[in-house]
Amino acid sequence: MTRLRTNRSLIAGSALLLACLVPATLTWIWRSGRSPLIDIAHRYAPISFSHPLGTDPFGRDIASYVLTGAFNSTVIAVIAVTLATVIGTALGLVAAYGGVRGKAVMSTADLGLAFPPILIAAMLVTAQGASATGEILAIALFGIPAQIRITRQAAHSILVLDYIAAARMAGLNSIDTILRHVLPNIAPILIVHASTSLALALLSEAGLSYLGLGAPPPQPDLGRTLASYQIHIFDHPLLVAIPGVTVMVLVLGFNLLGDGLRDLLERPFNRLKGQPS
Amino acid sequence: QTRDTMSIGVSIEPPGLDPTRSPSEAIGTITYNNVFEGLTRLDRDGHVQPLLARAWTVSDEGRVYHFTLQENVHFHDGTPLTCENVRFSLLRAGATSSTNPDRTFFTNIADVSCPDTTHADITLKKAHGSFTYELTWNDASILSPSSADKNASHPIGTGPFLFQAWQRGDHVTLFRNPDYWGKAPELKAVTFRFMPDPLAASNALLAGELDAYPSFPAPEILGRFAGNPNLKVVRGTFPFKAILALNNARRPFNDLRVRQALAYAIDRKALIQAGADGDGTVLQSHMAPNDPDYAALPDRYPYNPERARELLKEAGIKPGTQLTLSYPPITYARDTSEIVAAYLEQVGLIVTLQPLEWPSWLGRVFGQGSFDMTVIAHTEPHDIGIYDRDNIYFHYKNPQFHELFEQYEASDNAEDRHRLSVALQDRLAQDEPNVFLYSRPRDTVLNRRISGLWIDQQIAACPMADVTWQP
Amino acid sequence: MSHLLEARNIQYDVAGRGTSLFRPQKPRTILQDVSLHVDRGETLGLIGSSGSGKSTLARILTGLVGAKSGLIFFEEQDITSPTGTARHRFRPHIQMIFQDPQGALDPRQTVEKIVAEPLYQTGLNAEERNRRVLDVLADVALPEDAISRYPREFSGGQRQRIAIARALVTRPDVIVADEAVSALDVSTQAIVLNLLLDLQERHGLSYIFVSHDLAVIRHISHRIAVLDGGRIVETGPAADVLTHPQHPTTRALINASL
Amino acid sequence: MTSLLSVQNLSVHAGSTAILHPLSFTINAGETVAVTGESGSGKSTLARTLMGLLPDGFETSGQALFEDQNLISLPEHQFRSLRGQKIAMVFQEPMTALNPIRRIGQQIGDTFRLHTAMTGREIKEAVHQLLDRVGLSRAGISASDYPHTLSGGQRQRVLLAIAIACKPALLIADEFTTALDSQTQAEIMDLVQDLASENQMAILMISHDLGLIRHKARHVLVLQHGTLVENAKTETLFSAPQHPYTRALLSMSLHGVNHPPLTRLPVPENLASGVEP
Amino acid sequence: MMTNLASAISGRLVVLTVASVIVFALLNLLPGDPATVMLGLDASPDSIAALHHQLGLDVSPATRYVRWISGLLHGEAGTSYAYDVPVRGLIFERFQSTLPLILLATGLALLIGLPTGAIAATHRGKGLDLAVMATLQFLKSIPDFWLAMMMTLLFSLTLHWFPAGGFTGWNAGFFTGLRALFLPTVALAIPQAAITARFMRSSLIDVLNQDFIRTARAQGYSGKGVLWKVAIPNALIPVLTLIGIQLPVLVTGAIIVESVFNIPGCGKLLLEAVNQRDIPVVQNLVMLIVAGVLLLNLALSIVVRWLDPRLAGERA
Ligand SMILES: Nc1ncnc2c1ncn2[C@@H]1O[C@H](COP(=O)(O)OP(=O)(O)OP(=O)(O)O)[C@@H](O)[C@H]1O
Ligand SMILES: Nc1ncnc2c1ncn2[C@@H]1O[C@H](COP(=O)(O)OP(=O)(O)OP(=O)(O)O)[C@@H](O)[C@H]1O
Ligand SMILES: [Mg+2]
Ligand SMILES: [Mg+2]
Repeated sequence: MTRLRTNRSLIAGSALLLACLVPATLTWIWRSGRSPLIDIAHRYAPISFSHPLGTDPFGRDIASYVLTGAFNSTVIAVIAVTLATVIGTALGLVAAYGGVRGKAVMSTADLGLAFPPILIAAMLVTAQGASATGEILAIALFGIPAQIRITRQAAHSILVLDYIAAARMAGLNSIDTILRHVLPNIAPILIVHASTSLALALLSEAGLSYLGLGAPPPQPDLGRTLASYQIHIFDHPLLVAIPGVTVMVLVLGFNLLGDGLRDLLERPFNRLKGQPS
Repeated sequence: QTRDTMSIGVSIEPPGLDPTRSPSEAIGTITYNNVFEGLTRLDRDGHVQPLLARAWTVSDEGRVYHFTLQENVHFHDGTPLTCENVRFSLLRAGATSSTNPDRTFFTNIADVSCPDTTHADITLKKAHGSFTYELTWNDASILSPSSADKNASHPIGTGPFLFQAWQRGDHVTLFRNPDYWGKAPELKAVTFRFMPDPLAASNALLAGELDAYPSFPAPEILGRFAGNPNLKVVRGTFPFKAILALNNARRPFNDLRVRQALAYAIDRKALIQAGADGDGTVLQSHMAPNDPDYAALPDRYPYNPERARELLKEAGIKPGTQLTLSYPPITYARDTSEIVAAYLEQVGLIVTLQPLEWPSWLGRVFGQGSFDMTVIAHTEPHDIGIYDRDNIYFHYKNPQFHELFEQYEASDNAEDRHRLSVALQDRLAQDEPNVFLYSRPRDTVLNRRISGLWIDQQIAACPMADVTWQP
Repeated sequence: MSHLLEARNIQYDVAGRGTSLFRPQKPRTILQDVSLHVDRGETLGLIGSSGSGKSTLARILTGLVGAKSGLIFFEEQDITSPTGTARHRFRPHIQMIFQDPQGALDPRQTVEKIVAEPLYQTGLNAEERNRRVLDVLADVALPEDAISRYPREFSGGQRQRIAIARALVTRPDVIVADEAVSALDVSTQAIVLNLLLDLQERHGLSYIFVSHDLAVIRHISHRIAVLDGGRIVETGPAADVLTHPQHPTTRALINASL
Repeated sequence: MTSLLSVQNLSVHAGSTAILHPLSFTINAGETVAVTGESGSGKSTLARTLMGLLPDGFETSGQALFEDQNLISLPEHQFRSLRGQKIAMVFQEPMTALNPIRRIGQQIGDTFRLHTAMTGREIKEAVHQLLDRVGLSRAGISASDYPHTLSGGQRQRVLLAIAIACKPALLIADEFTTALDSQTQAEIMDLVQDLASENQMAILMISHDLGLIRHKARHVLVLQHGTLVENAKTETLFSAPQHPYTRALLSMSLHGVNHPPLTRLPVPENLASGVEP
Repeated sequence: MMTNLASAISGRLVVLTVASVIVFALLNLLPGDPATVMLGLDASPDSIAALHHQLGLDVSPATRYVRWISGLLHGEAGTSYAYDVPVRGLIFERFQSTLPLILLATGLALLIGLPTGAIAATHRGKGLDLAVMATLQFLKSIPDFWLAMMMTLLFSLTLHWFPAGGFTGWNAGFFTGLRALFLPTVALAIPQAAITARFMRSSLIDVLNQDFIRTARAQGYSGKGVLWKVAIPNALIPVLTLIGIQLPVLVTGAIIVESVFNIPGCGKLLLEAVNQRDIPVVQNLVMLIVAGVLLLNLALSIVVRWLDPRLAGERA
């Protein structure tokens, strides 16, 4: 029964993501990464064959605008999470080994956790101007402390096990031990965390760009799209509904994928207790 | 029964309420002729009228002004108005330590002398034809030395309304001045509520939480008020001039052909479609249609991308040239920039959009003049003179324009001034230092029973003394 | 007289645990002035009540933990520092078997990888390594096809044998076994004990064998050391210690045993 | 003499796999019965069946008559009043069987609170006596200590105190001395035996320590792969084991037979591979 | 020798000090001069210099930093450039909406999240659990600002149950204030409730699988008794820790929701102050938020420590 549910989460998550990201990527490739054309003469065009969802106040095709936005938002989230995962994991492993360096890392993580991501974003954006880089940095800077904590906790529970002692007896140095024993054994946790982080990162991305702290136009992204369409909530409710639902579908997809992966990857081996779901 | 309070929506919260410290339009909206009064005032048609100065004469070839002050005027804290207040206020505005936004204007005042408490004689360094016009500005308000330094948080003037409270982030409340020297206002209290989000503002209007919203910022949702029995939308004018400012000191904008090409490349009617929902005027020069001196010049640069490409080719600009378009954080600037970028892309230019928030825009673009292109609307009335400034951010310099402007400034004959003003506009239209985009009307949403509210904007102001509820 | 492995005056402290937010912490002495040795082909049984410091001592001897003071020698060479070059050089000669066969094997590695791990430092080529692994698996009576399987596919006894294979693959001289058979049921326990005895006979291995099961200790030890409260309170030939215990702790332990 | 517990054809299934094949035995008041067998043979399952604490998905059939009540079909609310009062159990794992966030005194006191109308003060007094009784007061352990500050043997004694608080008629002890040194083990056994003789308490003792069984049990049950292969009086079993598995067990045990030190133990051919089901 | 509490507090003070340096440095790196921002387009260099002097911007950054910190130590947070009123009063005024918003949202999230998670855990694997989990997963995926927009659309514009935005303070009456904060609170609380519920569920399932649950059952506890007296207190420990980690996320959510609902709270103040280079407001507000988060974290870890005796001795 649990197996069935496992597969359900995984299947539903992947299906949602595929349904969203495949057309998004195709649109992106088809338009070679450019924003859909502005065509003032055809603003608010109704639903038609060439505009499956109609056009927006600038005459852009809503479908391809939102899909390109979905692609861009996802790319930003993926880069940010990759950064956070790589840096956070490395630092988390240092922290797990303890010592002065480990303590320093943990204090830094505490500091990072005390700064809400929006503060980082607001400051970076004012300093740098709105840019994708600033946004990625803000999301990653918030993700790193969390990643450090997760990694440290996970690595810690591996490092006390006797096979780590055995590896030391075998003469492995700490880097080899990490590469051969710690990382493979905490990988499922990291993978699951990465997919839930992706969901969170997408939400942050949408929130930041909604506030105007995200990447600048003309490249569409979901939060800014929502912000600029929100005024039409009465006269053209679809304009607000479509990007909102797209964010939700993507986030839900990553969340479900995370659930599914957790069951798939963690079940056969010892599950570490106390991992957040 | 008739109501005696009113709440007015404004789109931005002022940074303090002291007009001598900040040029923010929001300060004017709240305080101009409500809390503060100057020697003169602008009426709703844009004409100069006496206010604290009952009358005046000019002597010494326009260099000395003799003002007679209103009597029995008291500041809200009870101090009586005397010539000393005029002297204090005007000299303070021009002092070296002054933070007045228009300090250069006040430095032209050589001295203010007080023959008695109700007369003030102002001596200028240089004759200035529009002196009494500029005295109508909010930053020329007459203040009391005892309260001047605290005006930002607790403004005290001589106006018909007393400052009552400021819930920061939400509203400012003004209360009727029971001891007002002039005609007492009918409204007992006026609340200015800060509602930057047009959607929230429209909700509040529909819900009756707001009675009026002058200068409603989103023409695209005015349709929501159409069927409402309580509300109406009134269309007025204001000196709104949206331009695509170009850095004339930088290549390739120092080449007239390039500037012309940009003008040809942009379909300005489409911009009005998107930016003002179709209702606006394509500008040919730096003057809004509501200006008495406005000249309806011929459209020199109708939309013609072919011609634009040719001109660019002539100027040696290769397709794929990269340009940066910076813009401040306002809806019209963002939307217009995005569309302009799309049009320029069609003639082979690649435009990077650079959103800046106000401080950066002011610092980088306006202050240092370091930018390629920027979209901005100038909303000051009658400001063609900025094209003659030395340090103007778009770095326009033209001897012919300068000469014309000198003549214009020196002249005090109304006809000559008009003729010269048209010539100035035409000069700019030929030079196209910036691409003049469009002007748009000013929409006020208000309760049908309100009367007396300013519909046209002559100056950033919302005088409430004459506003009443009709039964 | 030279011993194969010798520990002299080992002392070990830990930072004690404060019991509340407000109370300060005080250090605890776990081992005090512990000296012991083992010779080639000999088994030293280490007994003592729960918490007396047996596991800690085992970890210090194998260089997993550094002692606070004291010295450790392997064939007269000082290998006290757990990170020193001498310790590194002699690592392959001193191996350990852990109590819990489950936790001692990386669940994500095949038996081959697990067993070959100590060989990567030895400079053997892949073929030689493979040969050694197969040899040692045969030694511990595991089938050849075990090499490509994962620990979870084995029973507790088999897992313990995998762990022993790993300890043996470098052809060590001393094996420190910490409660190596305590977690096993009687039949599995017997199989593992037989294996240890076999290997000692064939390769002249030495064991330091930690256990609280006196029957097991009696069965496998030549000499016995008794640890109590972090001190060695008695050592001697197995038969002597078990039949004529001198120290009250030893006596109590033996009397209580059935 | 009527038996305290009479088990008839008791079997346990988890889904389609049989964990315990139908088995029958009886325990009289005051009697100690030992259960032995290799790991995974179903010993703990038997104990948990008698406690009515099998995990979800386990099905039982047969009969287990305890003081005229059939434990197999007893409704939960009736069973609840038996547990802790009439039937008590000490679990296999001392390290994890205590609630980490409550003081040991409170946990012992709970047994009284659940089954008697004693006042707080009486309970406090009783807890104190119990701690004395299991030898914890002597070791400086008080009712206000938390489990994590206790050693394994000490925790086991707390568990025992919880179990015997209400002087149950049947005590089920699952390998409760495995992790202890011989001295502590002996103390605990003595205590349990005293209780048994004082209160006519019956003990179902699960162990693979044949030495212990030989000395303490009146009767022995031998389980193999869920089947009761031998059910005999202790003397009979050790002198004349019937089943080949029992014989194999005895031959290998270091406790039963006096094997000469440093010699191989005889391992029956069918067990030599060490492969477990 | 230092006690644990002292070291926990001093550790956080160090973090706070580092944070203050970072905030100060970042603000000083920002382009755009506060004086230019305030005086606007036509300001003369003289006026700007005058204002610089007035604002105390004409001294070195190090001096300014020292002035700021020593001011703070004397309980003096300076004067807002933009509003020309003491920063302390300004922030205090804004906290009247932000603090209730965060507290109410946290309370609501716990009130919904904990029981939901507990119910799902006790019915794990059953239909109810699956339904609850699916719903939570769904709620967790809604962007809070979008939820806020949708709720305004439904509850204030269509049904007219609640005001569409704004918050006029508590003077207008407690219930008026509460009504104004209702929708923002719900928008903020729902995703948090979903996160809390999912975490509570997995934590409780973990605990229910522990051996000591069996001990309690064998002792005679009923299923319900075990749940309330044994399982839930244990399960709450990691949930409280999670709440500590989620705090910054909650603060971010509050800032966004304030902006959607046009509530004059700290979030709006902060974003505006950044835009106006109102440095005294930004630096003090950021420090206050960071200090608040740290303080709440410390409080939570003390509570956790009080709940969980095993942690005594570890760094708080
Ligand atoms: N890191 C540590 N911090 C605090 N105390 C420790 C630490 N490591 C070990 N101890 C303590 O040191 C003592 C000895 O521990 P050790 O594990 O060596 O005992 P042992 O003799 O192996 O006991 P057992 O038979 O129960 O395995 C114990 O009291 C233990 O609590
Ligand atoms: N939840 C479960 N689902 C399915 N099978 C189970 C479950 N729990 C235990 N088993 C199986 O039931 C059998 C008996 O287990 P049990 O714990 O009773 O053995 P045991 O005799 O107590 O072993 P040990 O000596 O290792 O404690 C084992 O084969 C085990 O794999
Ligand atoms: Mg040990
Ligand atoms: Mg068992």
